[in-house]
Amino acid sequence: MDRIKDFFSTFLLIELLKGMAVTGRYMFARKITIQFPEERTPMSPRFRGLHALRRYPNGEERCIACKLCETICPALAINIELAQRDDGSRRTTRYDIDLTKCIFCGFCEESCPVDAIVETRIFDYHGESRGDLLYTKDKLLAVGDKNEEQIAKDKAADARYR
Amino acid sequence: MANEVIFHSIHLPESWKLENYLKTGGYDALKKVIAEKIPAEEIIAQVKTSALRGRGGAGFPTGLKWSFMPRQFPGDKYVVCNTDEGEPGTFKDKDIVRFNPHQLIEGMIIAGYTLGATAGYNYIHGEIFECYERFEAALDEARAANLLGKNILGSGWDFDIHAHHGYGAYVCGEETALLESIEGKKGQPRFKPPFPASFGLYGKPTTINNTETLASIPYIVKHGGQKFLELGKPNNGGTKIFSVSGHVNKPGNYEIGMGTPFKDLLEMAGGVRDGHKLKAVIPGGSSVPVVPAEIMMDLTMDYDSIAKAGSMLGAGSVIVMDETVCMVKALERLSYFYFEESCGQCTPCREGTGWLYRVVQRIEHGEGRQEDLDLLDSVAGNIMGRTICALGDAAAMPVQGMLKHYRDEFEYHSKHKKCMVSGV
Amino acid sequence: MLSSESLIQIDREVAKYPPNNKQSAVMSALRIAQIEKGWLAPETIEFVATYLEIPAIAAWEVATFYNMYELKPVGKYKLTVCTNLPCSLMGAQSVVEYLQDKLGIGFNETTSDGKFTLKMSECMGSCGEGPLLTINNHKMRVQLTPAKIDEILAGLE
Amino acid sequence: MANIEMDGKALSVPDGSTVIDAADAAGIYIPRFCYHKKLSVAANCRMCLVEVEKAPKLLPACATPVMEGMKVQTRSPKALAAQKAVMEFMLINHPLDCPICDQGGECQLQDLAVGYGKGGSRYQEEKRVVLNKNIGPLISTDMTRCIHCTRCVRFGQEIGGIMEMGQIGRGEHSEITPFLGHAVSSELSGNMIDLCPVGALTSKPFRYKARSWELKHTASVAPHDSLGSNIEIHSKNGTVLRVVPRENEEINQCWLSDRDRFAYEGLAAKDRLRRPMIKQNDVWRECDWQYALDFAVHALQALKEKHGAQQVGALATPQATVEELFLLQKVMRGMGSDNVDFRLRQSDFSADAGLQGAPWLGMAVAEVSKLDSVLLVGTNLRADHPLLALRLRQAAKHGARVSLLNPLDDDLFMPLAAKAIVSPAAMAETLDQVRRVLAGETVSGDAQKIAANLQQGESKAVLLGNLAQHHPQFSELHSLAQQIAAACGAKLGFLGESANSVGGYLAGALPAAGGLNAGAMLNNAPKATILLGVEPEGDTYNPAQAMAALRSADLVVALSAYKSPTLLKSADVLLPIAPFSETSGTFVSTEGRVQSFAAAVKPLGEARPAWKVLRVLGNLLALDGFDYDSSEQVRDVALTGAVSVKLNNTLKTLKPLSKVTHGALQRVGDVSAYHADAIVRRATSLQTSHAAANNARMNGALLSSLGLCEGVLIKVSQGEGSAELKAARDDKLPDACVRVAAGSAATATLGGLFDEIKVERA
Repeated sequence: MDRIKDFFSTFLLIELLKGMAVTGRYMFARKITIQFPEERTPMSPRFRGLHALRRYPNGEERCIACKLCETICPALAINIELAQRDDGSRRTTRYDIDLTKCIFCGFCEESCPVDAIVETRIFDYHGESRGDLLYTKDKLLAVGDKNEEQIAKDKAADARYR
Repeated sequence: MANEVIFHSIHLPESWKLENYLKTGGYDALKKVIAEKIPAEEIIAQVKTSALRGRGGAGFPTGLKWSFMPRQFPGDKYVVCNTDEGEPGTFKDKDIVRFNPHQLIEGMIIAGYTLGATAGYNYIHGEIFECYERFEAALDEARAANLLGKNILGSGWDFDIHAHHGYGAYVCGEETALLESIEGKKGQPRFKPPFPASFGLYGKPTTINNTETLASIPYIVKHGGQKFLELGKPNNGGTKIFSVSGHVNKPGNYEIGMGTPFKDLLEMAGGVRDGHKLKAVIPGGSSVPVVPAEIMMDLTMDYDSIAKAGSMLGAGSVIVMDETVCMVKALERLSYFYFEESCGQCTPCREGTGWLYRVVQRIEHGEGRQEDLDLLDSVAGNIMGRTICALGDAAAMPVQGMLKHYRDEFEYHSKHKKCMVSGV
Repeated sequence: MLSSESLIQIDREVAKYPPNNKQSAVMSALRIAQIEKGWLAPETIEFVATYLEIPAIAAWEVATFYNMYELKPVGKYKLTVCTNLPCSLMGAQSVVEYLQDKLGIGFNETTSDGKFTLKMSECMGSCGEGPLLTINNHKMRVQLTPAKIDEILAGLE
Repeated sequence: MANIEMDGKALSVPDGSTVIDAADAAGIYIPRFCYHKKLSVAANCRMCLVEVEKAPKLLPACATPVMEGMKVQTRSPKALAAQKAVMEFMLINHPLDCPICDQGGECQLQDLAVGYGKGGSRYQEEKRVVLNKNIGPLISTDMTRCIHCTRCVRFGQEIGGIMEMGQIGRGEHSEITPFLGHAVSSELSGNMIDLCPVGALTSKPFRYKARSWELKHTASVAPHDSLGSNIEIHSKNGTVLRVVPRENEEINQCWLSDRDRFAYEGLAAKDRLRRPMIKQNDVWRECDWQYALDFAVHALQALKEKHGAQQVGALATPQATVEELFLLQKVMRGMGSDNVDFRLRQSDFSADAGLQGAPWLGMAVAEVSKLDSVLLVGTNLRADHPLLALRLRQAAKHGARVSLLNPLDDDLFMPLAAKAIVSPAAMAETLDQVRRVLAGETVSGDAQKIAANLQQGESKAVLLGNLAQHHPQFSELHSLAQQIAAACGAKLGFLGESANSVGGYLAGALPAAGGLNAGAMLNNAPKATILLGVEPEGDTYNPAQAMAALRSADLVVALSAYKSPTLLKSADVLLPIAPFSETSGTFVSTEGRVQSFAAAVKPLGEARPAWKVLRVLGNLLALDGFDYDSSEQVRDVALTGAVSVKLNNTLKTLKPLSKVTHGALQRVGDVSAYHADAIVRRATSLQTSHAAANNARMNGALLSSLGLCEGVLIKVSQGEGSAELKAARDDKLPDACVRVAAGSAATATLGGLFDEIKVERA
């Protein structure tokens, strides 16, 4: 019985018409496609994209070289070297994140006692060579400097859940 | 019965002079001991009979303490007198040294004789330096009269006493801190055991007694323990000097029998200052819990009675407060005292006293929070019983006592940001 | 560093204690040094320590532990007022206010002529006679009233 | 033994032990901060409060002795509540700056806060801030973190022998500090870093270098003195970042001297030799191993052909491993020469013939703590043997009589029963007086007292220190000490100078058949000389002479970890070898303990372990028996049989006392502690500590008779060489003696350690 049913459905192009109906419906429905990169979808303040190192408003870098992020990093993507700066404070002399290793778990951000390392909303970064994806301290600070406003806003939005 | 044992000569001019002391029968007890060669066991037995309890605050039976001293232990042994009176409200020892130093010296010599000591030290509170000087002068008098030093009264027995002064540290009133201080160190209490009886001054067996305790000894030796006991009541033998300060008309020292009702003592001190009524009494110096007036008026002044009311007789230092006193402010001052005087050795006291003070201060200044009272109670409880010496307890007890009886005042402060008593 | 009179006094204090316990005299020695010098400079403390054959830090511990030692220069007369509870109940606060007004200084301050320093202290063990103060640690004046304070100050030259 | 019950477990513990001891033995952990097994009990942190049945209050486990039938609850609700309360108090004023604290990860407070702390603080007031103190180049302070456990204070009083830290002030205002402006000067100060349970005292050289958990730990043995202190080398990425003690009750207990702790900085010195170098036409150039070795081997063989095997010799540092010393002597003997030695600072070898074994401590290190009476002869004890000094201090505390016969009188921080401070020239004479007293004669003065002290007690020792061993009359001192020891029933011992002072003998790295000893070779070097880790300017008795001798040699092949300026002047081939941290090897300590260790990190650059270099050298020289695959194989051959039978301090023949003549002024040339060997000379932090300062010390009388005053620059000269130093006054020095410490660059131009010296105003 079923086979006869199938035969007629196919023969009378019923599936096709059904499909066309869907197509037709969406033809007149409101579009949800966006024009990336000019347009972007909404994002959570917790989005875990490209890393950044932040500074305090007075320009002092936040990172105190405590190495918790390096320690917690499950992918061993972070590499820190530290030394005492001339003013006696504890600072990194090297802070590298190998983005080819990073799994964007966000542990580094979570472990940071001074909110220095953060993951921004940026996900569309690229590099032309493998080395470009090794983010050094300067690069990370630059990302932070450029996006501080957004980072601060996101941190504030998420603060009460932390 | 008043001024029977120690202040018997206080009315005389220059009662502190040796000649005047001798006139009132001074050094008779010592002479008796030396002449009759009374055995040490006999003296200790008399002291035990007298039910004399340590007058410094803890109230430990003196006879028992003396019996702990390893008399036969070879080498140096010491008798130390504790005249380091720095507890707010306490000022009896000052008057003993000031008006009757020789009775103390006599008591110390007898103690030295009984305990087999080689030397005695009297540690005198630094702030009453004039008393230190007077005591040194009295020692010189006694030495000149061969009552002290080599071959005392021809007995062939050597014993000398020296004065050592404090210089502004309340905690040195604690006996082991006092020993440390005599050794020339910071007055930080030692952990016990070992007790001074086995490891005291310079690591040698040492007995430490309060000034009043030692000054009572000549009387006991002279008149027998039984007579002393009868001045007071059982287990609370003898007379006791009560130091009354605060809102009374005649603050001062009153030597009365143990077990005298508080009412009578207050009357002797001239009653609460005119036009005011009694609010509360701290019956044993600042370290003991406060007792509200209505409870206090029914108590007698002895160790057991006060203990039943949830406080302590301590050194018999009665601080009288009338209705104008804001308990928060009073506690703030006391908490500051303990914060300031903590020796800094052990953690709960070093950190806790500052914490208590700051919270009370906050409440007093109208910045108290709802949870502060529980916090205070909890912090005080956390200090209690966890420190090396009693200073931690001493800091915690006033807090807990005040919160117990006057919680409403504290709550009012926190809630209304002003004082319930003064209204500001 | 210290005068011979002071050293004689220190020796007398040392003699009070058993041999090899010179350290016991450190409190007296520091007091004697303070009387001579007015206050205890680190060098003074070090001198006393050397004199008593103890480590300098041990003497410094003592000097900082007991609060009648002055580790900074003070005026010619140091007035120390007890402000503890019994004294406060008996009017210490008004005494303090009177003194502060009269001298124009607060606690731990010295008058501009270097004559008076005002200090606050804890219990001096004389509560029955409060309010009270000490002059240069060793002279106590009791049952203070404004009139009596005037008299005391006038007597200090 | 007392039977107690703890947390329901029945325990039997020795009488007199404390509750915390019993708990530790039973594996029950009671939290603590102020308690330390080697320090007196303070009971001030109150963290170890436990509940004891029938006790009205909780008792501190550290201060409560066990009593028969005691029932202890360490984790009852009451005890836990107290421990948590104390932890809260501990933390209210602690800055909680763990992320920037070097102690983080190995911090007792941090660890216990996890167990006993709360997530948040109820303390909302301002926290206490305490200013940091500058206490010298070795210890960094963050005093706000201090929890006032007073371990550092007690360490000074009880272990270091001098109270340097104290707790000033009182109550909340109390702080731990040294006396105003003083740096901590103890040679054991680094132990305070270990003792500090928080991050208040941390290592300054290690400050902000790494996190504790990143470090690779390698067990090793300290090479800077002969004690064989057990250490742990902490390294990261092939760099040694710090050294900490490894507990060994029989040797260093839990302590470590500053020299052993901080010398590691010298391992990364700028002048480390990374590649082989050869000098051709007076120009140094780097080359590869093949070339350098070929060059060395050909030159050696050529010189041997030309001048005979007698003109080939080798000198080694006593800091070299047993394997290295063994292979070195094997190379020499393979080439037919007996000229090999490692006793570089010894000047009198005349007792060699009478030696019956390797001179050693004469007893186990642990026995030193239990001596009743001891005579120290010629030693700068605290500088040369810091931990032996500690043990003697412990002995002295328990009543041991320590006597000293010495040309210098630095405070040993222990009571001395008797001492004779005499010029080096008079040492043998004074020692002979002691001998004569013991033989029944009567003499006047200090010798009498020393002898009297030696006659008392059960367990006794006569110990000869470095100064005695370097002394020009060493064999006489040795003979006399032997007689004294025999006369009073004491053990005779030598405080070995360097890591392998005993091992060198066992490895046979000294002439056995009439070959040249170190003194001879450094006086007149063989035409072809091999140096193993030797820096002639600092390691020898007479540096000026040594350098001249080496410069006159035709070929000097130096195996060295450093490109030192003098080697560049005197050597022809420099072969980079690995210091102890980069090679496996063995040290035989002064008590005869054989301790092998593995490399902590890889050799720097192209440096190679010296035993491998010597093996290859043996192969290239076509010598037999150089087919070792591992240092263990070498060790097993080098140290066959029991070590104990090879140790012997007794001379077969005694050397009689000779009359000595000496010039107007004699040098007292102790070796400055922080210039004792090539590594420590390059440890920068130690070099800035006051102990490294170098000046010419003499007593006031000599100073004024020379018309000098303290602090002026003077010229001291010995023979051709001279040096400019500051004059310093030390009234404890004997007359006519000028103390100029050796080992540093400033005194490298001078002559013999105990020879005549001239002083004039610069």
